Amino acid sequence: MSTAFYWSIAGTAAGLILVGLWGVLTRKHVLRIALAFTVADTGANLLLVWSGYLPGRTAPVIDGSIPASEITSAVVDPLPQAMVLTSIVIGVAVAALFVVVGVLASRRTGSADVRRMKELRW
Amino acid sequence: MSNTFTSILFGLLGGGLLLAFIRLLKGQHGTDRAVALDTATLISTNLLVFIAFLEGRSMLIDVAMVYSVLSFLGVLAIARYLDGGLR
Amino acid sequence: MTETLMTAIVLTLGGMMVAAGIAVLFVRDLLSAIIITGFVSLSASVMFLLMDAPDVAITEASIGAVLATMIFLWGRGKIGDDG
Amino acid sequence: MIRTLAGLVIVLILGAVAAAVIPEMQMREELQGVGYSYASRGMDETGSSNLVTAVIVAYRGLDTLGEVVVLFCASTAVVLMLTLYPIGVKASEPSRIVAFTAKVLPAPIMLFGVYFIAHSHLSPGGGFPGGTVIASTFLLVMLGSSSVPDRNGRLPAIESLAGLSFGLLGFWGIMTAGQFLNNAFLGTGTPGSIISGGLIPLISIAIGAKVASEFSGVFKAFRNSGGEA
Repeated sequence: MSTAFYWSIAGTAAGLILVGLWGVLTRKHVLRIALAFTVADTGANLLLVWSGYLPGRTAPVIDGSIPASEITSAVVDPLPQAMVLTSIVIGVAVAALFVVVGVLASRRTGSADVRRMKELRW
Repeated sequence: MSNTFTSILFGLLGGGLLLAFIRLLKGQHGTDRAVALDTATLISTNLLVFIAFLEGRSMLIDVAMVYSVLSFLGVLAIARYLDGGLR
Repeated sequence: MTETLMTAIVLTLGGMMVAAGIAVLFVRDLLSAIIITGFVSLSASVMFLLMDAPDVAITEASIGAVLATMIFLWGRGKIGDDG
Repeated sequence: MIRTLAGLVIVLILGAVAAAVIPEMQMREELQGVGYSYASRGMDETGSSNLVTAVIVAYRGLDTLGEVVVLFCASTAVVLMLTLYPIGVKASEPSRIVAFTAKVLPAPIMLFGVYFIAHSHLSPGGGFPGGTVIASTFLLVMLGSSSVPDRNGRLPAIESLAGLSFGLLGFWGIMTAGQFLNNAFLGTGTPGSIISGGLIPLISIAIGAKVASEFSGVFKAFRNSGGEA
């Protein structure tokens, strides 16, 4: 039963990554692309946390409810959670940079359409 | 007894969340969607407390507390935006 | 019993998240797209708690509910809906 | 149309790759490798009940320092661009509900943030969530006013002081225990009490101040980017 729980989380994460990638590839409005990027970011974070999840265990915070001798058989992997915690904060900083660059470029070209931002091409 | 209780609780929470989500997708105007988001966050706060209850760890209630306060703040930001400020 | 409930919660939330992710791309109004992105990230917070990651859930809730929404609202106020 | 179809084809190919790769990650039953080592020794070595905070601050403290530098670069770029190319703002007067909320609510929310930072080694939370919660407090204050008081220099001062203290606390470990960001030299205390975990609460305070001041600086730049209308 817990396998269905386990794999449906992975399916959600992969679905979010693919949807966000599709949006980044096909949309035209700068902010719409930034929103799709945020959705893909959320999916990537979900997939990372999922990779450290062990079914039937509890959160890696040790209080009275976990006996000190059985920690290694009671908690999930703390390492992916620590990585994702920093990744989320970086993600929103990158999104802010994305939005500011998009706003400045669209004010220069007079349109929010990315196909008209020829100065940003390389 | 306990099983019936949790099943009914989950049925109510999931049904409410689904209804709010349908309004979030269908809503004609931005205000409809903002109200739907507010409802959905309110129900998800209850869902978080429910999960903490199922796991049996009171520590997880911290998440529900900060979620409720900050979701109100986010809806307030959207409302201030709809009001015409912040341009 | 508990596992059945958890699976049902995850299936509901996951379906809603992917549907909302598609709706972000196709909804006409940009303000609605921003609000729906907020919904995606708040459901992600619930899902992080289901995976026993309370720290990540708190961070995602505070970022997704307030900071990211505010940044995108600012950007929409400067650009507008065209294009 | 061509773009949509081409994007769909690329995404479908990548989806096929994901469907082939992800099931290879088989469900684990036991902790392995680094995760096992952190879980088995983490509480004794660092004195922190929250293993995630122990990994972020103590075991991978150097990575966190680099991550804070990345955050600093991003927020500096935002502030710099908005200063060089001013956009102009016009904020209206807030309604009575928003103005009242912005007077009453900041103190409790700030208390939440301080609680998350101060209890980073005991309960879920830590420097990053606490910092973002405090930054949203500043955002609430900005929402409730039509103009932001412009006290130059205070926010960057807090930001650089926090970054500097992170580095200095790391070097303190080199001086006394011969290891960068060694946190055991202060004594780890009893896990579960508020004074425990050695250096972890101090570094959490530094990270929280850094994150909070950086995001507040970004929002202040959003609000105060000068120029005509």
